Amino acid sequence: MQRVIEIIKEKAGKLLADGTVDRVIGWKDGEFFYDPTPAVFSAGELENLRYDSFCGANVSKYLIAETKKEGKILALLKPCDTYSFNELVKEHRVDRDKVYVLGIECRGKADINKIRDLGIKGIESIEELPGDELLVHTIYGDKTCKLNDVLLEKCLCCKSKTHVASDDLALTGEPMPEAPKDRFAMVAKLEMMTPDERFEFWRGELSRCIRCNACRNVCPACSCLKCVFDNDASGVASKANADTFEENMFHIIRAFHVAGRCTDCGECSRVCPQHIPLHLLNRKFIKDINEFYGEYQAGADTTSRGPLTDYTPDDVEPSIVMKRGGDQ
Amino acid sequence: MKFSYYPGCTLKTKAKDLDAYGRRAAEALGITLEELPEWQCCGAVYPMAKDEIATKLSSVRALVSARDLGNDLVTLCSACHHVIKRVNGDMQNDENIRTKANNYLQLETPYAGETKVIHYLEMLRDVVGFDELKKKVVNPLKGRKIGAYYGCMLLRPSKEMQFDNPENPTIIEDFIKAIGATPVLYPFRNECCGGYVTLSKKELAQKKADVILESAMEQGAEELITACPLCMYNLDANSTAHKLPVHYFTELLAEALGVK
Amino acid sequence: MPATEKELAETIRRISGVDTRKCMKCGKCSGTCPAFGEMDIHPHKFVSMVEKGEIDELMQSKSLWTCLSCFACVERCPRNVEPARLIEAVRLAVIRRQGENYLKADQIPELLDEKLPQQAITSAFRKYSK
Amino acid sequence: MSIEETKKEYKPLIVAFCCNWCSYAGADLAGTSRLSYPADVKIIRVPCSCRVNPLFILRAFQRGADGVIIAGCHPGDCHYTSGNYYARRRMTLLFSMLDYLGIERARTRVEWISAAEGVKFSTTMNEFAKTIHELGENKKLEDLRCKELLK
Amino acid sequence: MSSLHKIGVFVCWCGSNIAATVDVAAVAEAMRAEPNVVYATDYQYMCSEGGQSRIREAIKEYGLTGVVICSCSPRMHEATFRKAAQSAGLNPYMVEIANIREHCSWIHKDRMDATAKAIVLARTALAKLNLNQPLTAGESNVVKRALVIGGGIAGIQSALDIAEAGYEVDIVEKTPTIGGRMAQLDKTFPTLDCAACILTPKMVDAAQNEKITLYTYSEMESVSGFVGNFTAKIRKKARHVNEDLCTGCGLCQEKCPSRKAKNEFNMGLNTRTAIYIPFAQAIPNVPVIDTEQCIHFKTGKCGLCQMNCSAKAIDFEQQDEIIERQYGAIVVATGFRPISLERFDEFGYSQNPDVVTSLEFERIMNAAGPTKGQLVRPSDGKHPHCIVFVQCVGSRDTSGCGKPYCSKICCMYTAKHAMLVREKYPDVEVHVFYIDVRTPGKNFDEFYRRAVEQYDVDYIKGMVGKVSSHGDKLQVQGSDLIADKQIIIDADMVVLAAAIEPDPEVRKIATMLTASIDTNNFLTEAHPKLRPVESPTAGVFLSGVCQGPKDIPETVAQASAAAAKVIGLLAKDKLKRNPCVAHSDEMLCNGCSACEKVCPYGAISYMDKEFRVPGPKRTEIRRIAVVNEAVCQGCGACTVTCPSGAMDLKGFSTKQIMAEVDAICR
Repeated sequence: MQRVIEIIKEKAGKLLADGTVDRVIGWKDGEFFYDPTPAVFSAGELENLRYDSFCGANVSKYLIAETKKEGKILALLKPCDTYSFNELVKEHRVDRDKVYVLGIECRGKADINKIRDLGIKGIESIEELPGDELLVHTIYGDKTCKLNDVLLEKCLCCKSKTHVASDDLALTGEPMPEAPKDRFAMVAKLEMMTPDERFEFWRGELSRCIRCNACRNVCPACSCLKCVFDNDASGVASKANADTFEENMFHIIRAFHVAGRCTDCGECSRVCPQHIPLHLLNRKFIKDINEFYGEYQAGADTTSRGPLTDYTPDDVEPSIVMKRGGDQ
Repeated sequence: MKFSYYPGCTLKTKAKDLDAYGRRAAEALGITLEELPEWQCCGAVYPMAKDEIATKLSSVRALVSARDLGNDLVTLCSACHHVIKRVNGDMQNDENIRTKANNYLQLETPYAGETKVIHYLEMLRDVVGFDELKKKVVNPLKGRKIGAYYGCMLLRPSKEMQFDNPENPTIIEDFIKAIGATPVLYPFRNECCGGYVTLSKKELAQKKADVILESAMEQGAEELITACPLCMYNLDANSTAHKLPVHYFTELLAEALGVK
Repeated sequence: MPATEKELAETIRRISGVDTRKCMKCGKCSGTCPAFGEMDIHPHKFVSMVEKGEIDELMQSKSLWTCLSCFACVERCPRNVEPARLIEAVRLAVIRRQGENYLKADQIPELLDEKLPQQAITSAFRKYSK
Repeated sequence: MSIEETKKEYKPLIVAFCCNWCSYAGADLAGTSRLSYPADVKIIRVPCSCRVNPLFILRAFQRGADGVIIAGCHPGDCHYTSGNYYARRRMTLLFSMLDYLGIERARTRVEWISAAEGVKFSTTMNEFAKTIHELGENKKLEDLRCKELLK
Repeated sequence: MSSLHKIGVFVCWCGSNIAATVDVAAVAEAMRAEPNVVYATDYQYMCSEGGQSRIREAIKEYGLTGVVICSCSPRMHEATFRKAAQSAGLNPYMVEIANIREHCSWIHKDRMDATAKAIVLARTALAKLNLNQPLTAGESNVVKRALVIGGGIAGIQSALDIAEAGYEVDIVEKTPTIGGRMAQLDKTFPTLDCAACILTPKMVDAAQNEKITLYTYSEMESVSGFVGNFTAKIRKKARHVNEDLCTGCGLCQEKCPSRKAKNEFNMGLNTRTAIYIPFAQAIPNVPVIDTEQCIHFKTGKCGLCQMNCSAKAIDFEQQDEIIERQYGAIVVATGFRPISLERFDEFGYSQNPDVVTSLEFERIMNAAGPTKGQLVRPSDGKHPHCIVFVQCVGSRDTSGCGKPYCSKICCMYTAKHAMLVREKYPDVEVHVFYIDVRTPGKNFDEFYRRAVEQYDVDYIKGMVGKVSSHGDKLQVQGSDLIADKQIIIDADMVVLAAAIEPDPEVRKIATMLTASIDTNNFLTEAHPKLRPVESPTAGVFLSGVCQGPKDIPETVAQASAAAAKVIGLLAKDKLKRNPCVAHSDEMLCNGCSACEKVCPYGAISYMDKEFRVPGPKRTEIRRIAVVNEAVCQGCGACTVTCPSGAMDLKGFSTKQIMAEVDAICR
């Protein structure tokens, strides 16, 4: 059977050759073998294109800048990336006509930290074996592990194996791995805690924030030309956290600004160097939105109104917050 | 279709007919009525006072038992229906009663009015459908002029009972049409027969029953049907001047379905 | 010590759950009541007397034992006042007192006849005895 | 007792955002009707409850507010037809998030108060001030630098 | 904070209203110490001419760039102080009010607390003012034409008055004729003059007035725009009769074989043809084809009307027409209808034809009605000997079946009916059940008393519990509260005074106009006492029962009042716009469309604009939001939905509100 990367290269090659597109956005090697970075390729550069279990990065945000340029670009989008893509199209941030979407197969992406957590030390490189197994070359010899045991947090709760936007697909036809776990389990667990316990939890997490802005930079919904937190005129500009309050402020407002638009792609948590589970903020909004206003998946289409730019006369009252959960 | 079924005390004794015909007819219509295990008397009157909790518990037990079986609950006697339906409403809407009743009962899963309570007639209308019923009639009661006697318990208070238009109900008339007979409308079909004072103020009950019978006869009814044993008693045994045959509606239903 | 009339009125309002102030004195309850002729204090007046706190007189009233609990007044009241609930509350205030049962067990046998359904007995006891 | 002295007992700081058309007028009516509520409540006039940005609420807490209440026209009565509907969604989600972060839920509140509801305005503010008084000082969402400035 | 500001603070005593609780001198003193404040004073009545002149003088003397007034609510005197500032050469939007009366002195008792709070409020106003920008209210033109929605007596009167002042008016009426409910009435209280005699001349006036255009059989499709500049789309439904050709001869009606449709004008008491003129004096006197009844439309056959029409006016092919027009002002006069009685079956309305509503009774009594004015029972055409009237059917009803309000007109028309019956038919016994008889109005109580004293109408204080048929009689069971009795009357007819409710169409129209509506579907006035004929939405005025229950004289008075307001508006050539509108910073805008989605006015549109960018390409095209300042009403919904903060609201900017928050929390 053909591997996905071969199918992708074959299709990309053809599209470049026949002039449908003039460049391709995908991944190339990064500084370490486990952090391939998004990159744009022209015809003849495709040998550097890489796609494997470490290509978790979502390239859709790069299309904002790419579609400002001349010509058409081939975007390699995993199923979850297509949701972000749709949302960007809906918000007029990406010009759909300038993108050829190749929906590519995804079997879940690996988290290097989880491989390390398995006790595998001195990792030098990793190879993919059939049956979703990883062969890890270490300085102590070769080890294997199951891809399923080392999935990224976002892949544990994979929302779909289907591409919601695509012009063509690159699939091997091999059956897809098992369905995800309940993505709201942790949110629900937090909700069950006492307010003081929750406060301690978040204090512990958010106080680690170093305001590197990685979450903001990677987030496909955080695509403002200039963020309010960078805008001196906004009255809330701040570059670094000088007080615990600002960590709260930044993350609450950031989550609020993407509420109803966040596709739950999980990139914020993936890139956080401090391992703050930022996705739990976004998922709280998603869970509340689903409960209060009906199920809504941002990016499922390019036309529906987001829940915060919509209403019904019978919406729940804010006092519902007082009624839910246990006593204070 | 399967339902939990609450017959009530009187249907086990003086009103055996109401029960027996009801069961036979249901069977003929392909409906399984499963009698609730260990049901208790509903108390026969709905306790209106907000501080009456214990008197509501037997109804709550029946409701819980139906919930645990995963069934809707069908009742047949008007009084039982009235009591159980309203107690269920309290369990849904009155926090004080709900909390206290649950405290008494110490259930594994607290009860908050989840069971749907429907009267046999509602089952005929909403589950079977009168059109369907009509198709299953083998012995249409042609030419019989029947007055429907609703009484109070099924209809009022309409906000809680949600049974039919309380002032101009049609469900029993529709039923009469379905079994092939002719319904006779008369204005006193939803007036009280004096039920609750039958024992203590016999003459008052008699007076009320007579007014109803008079009204029905004037409009040309030749017989009456009812769903309530107490109404049956008042209209039949307790009336003085005017005599009209009074039947339980299930009897005519069984007759029409050929299972009497 | 027996409750004062004022305390009684408070109890009646509490256990009935009725806000008598909503009554606009239209008299539809009395226009509706099928037992009107048998009552000494008619439904509209009953409501008004609870409002004024004249409970002692109501506790002596024949109306307590002639109300049919048919809910016609409840159904037709344009103000949701529910007179039947008030009557029941006063009736309870009477029979909850020691020795004040309206119907006593030894009275029953003479009242029975062969066809009388037991719900008549049960309900009479529920309504008139504690 | 001087103004300085009275400051020593705990006086909560409550910021009320009132929409111009209903709730601000409701507050005026409370005034005209002499319906009192604690002086701890300070009102900011906004055109509509939908003008209230979560940033304002967080800013108030940052600067030492102990409670924030947003008052607008009743749903269906918005002067701008739909502003309060958007505000309702935004505030529901924001309050839920603050609760999720462990902030006391009772510190934030939304009330719909019409221009005719002077009584409701005063009752609401009395109740809210009482709640905040019982909750005590806002410690979870404060900015210590701002507190320092106060001293 | 701009240090160029020179700000004056003026603290008003409002007599003792403020000064009794707030130490006004202390407030001025405290403000004097604030940065940028160059002048602070207190005065007894700032709103008086003396107070205003102090403001003007201080502006000139100290070269003030902004003014804080600590006084009553800005809803009271903001406009006054802005004008004063403007007359001294200051931009009116450089004035901020600290509300130290309604929000302070009137609600606090402790002088210390109140003074401390007043100082905070003053500082808050100052903090905002420091960030104020001078704003200039733009101007917009006023279209010199008014739209009246509803062609009943309210709409007709408003239109006539507006036309009288020389302005063009269009009336949109959904039924085939103007005239409304009043046309259905027989006599009018308390004078008993015939409704048609006083109404039809007005209908003719409206039709003949060259300034008035009638759109009958027409409905509102949409309204956009704002005061002075509304754009309305009107759907002129196909009548299938050419209005220009039709002579109103009525031959088509005579020939029409389809005669089973319920006659709406006669409240369904008789039938009409498929092609019909609602009543003899209808205006326009042009029939309309009811396509649901017409045999031609149902089967393609017939066409008798067309064959018989010598004017060739019948046009089966006619289509709905959409008319789009600009208006400066809109009057809503959508009227009322009696409520449905389906939830009052105890009165037997649906079960017995001899139980009728008062409006049906009106038609029965009318000489042009279904019985030619003969008082007979609908069931058997027999003359009744006993009639029972029941008042308050569904009015003052909080049970959920009816309406919580008093319908206001029923007491009087019931007295009228009772009196008319007794006068024309002295043999008829008349009883009226009432809860209260409410007759405030000139000659109203006298009228009611005449019914009792002169015409022997039996008024019974009590309510009917049940109406049941008993032989060919109606047994009316009710209470007589004065006698403390339950009574039974064997009547031949029962007349129910059904509550009235706003025409249900009004909800749709209110939504179109963004005019507010109360829980009973009555339109809300801008102020219940002082602005009773204006809607809170500028440029929309209220006429008749759409605002609340009214009788004819009140309706006409209100209609003229609304017309006066319209005339006042149309007389202006230009209107000042609210300058506190949204504005998008194009350098920050992402073009994401979120603001457009939440804007209730459609004031935001998008454009592609070329921007200079660093790098070799030098420019790029970006999609940016643009606010139409003439349409924006300044709610601010867009400002919060905008994640980048590009969208802001003038006069209530993010920074200003933040500064207020900071000042309060200082």
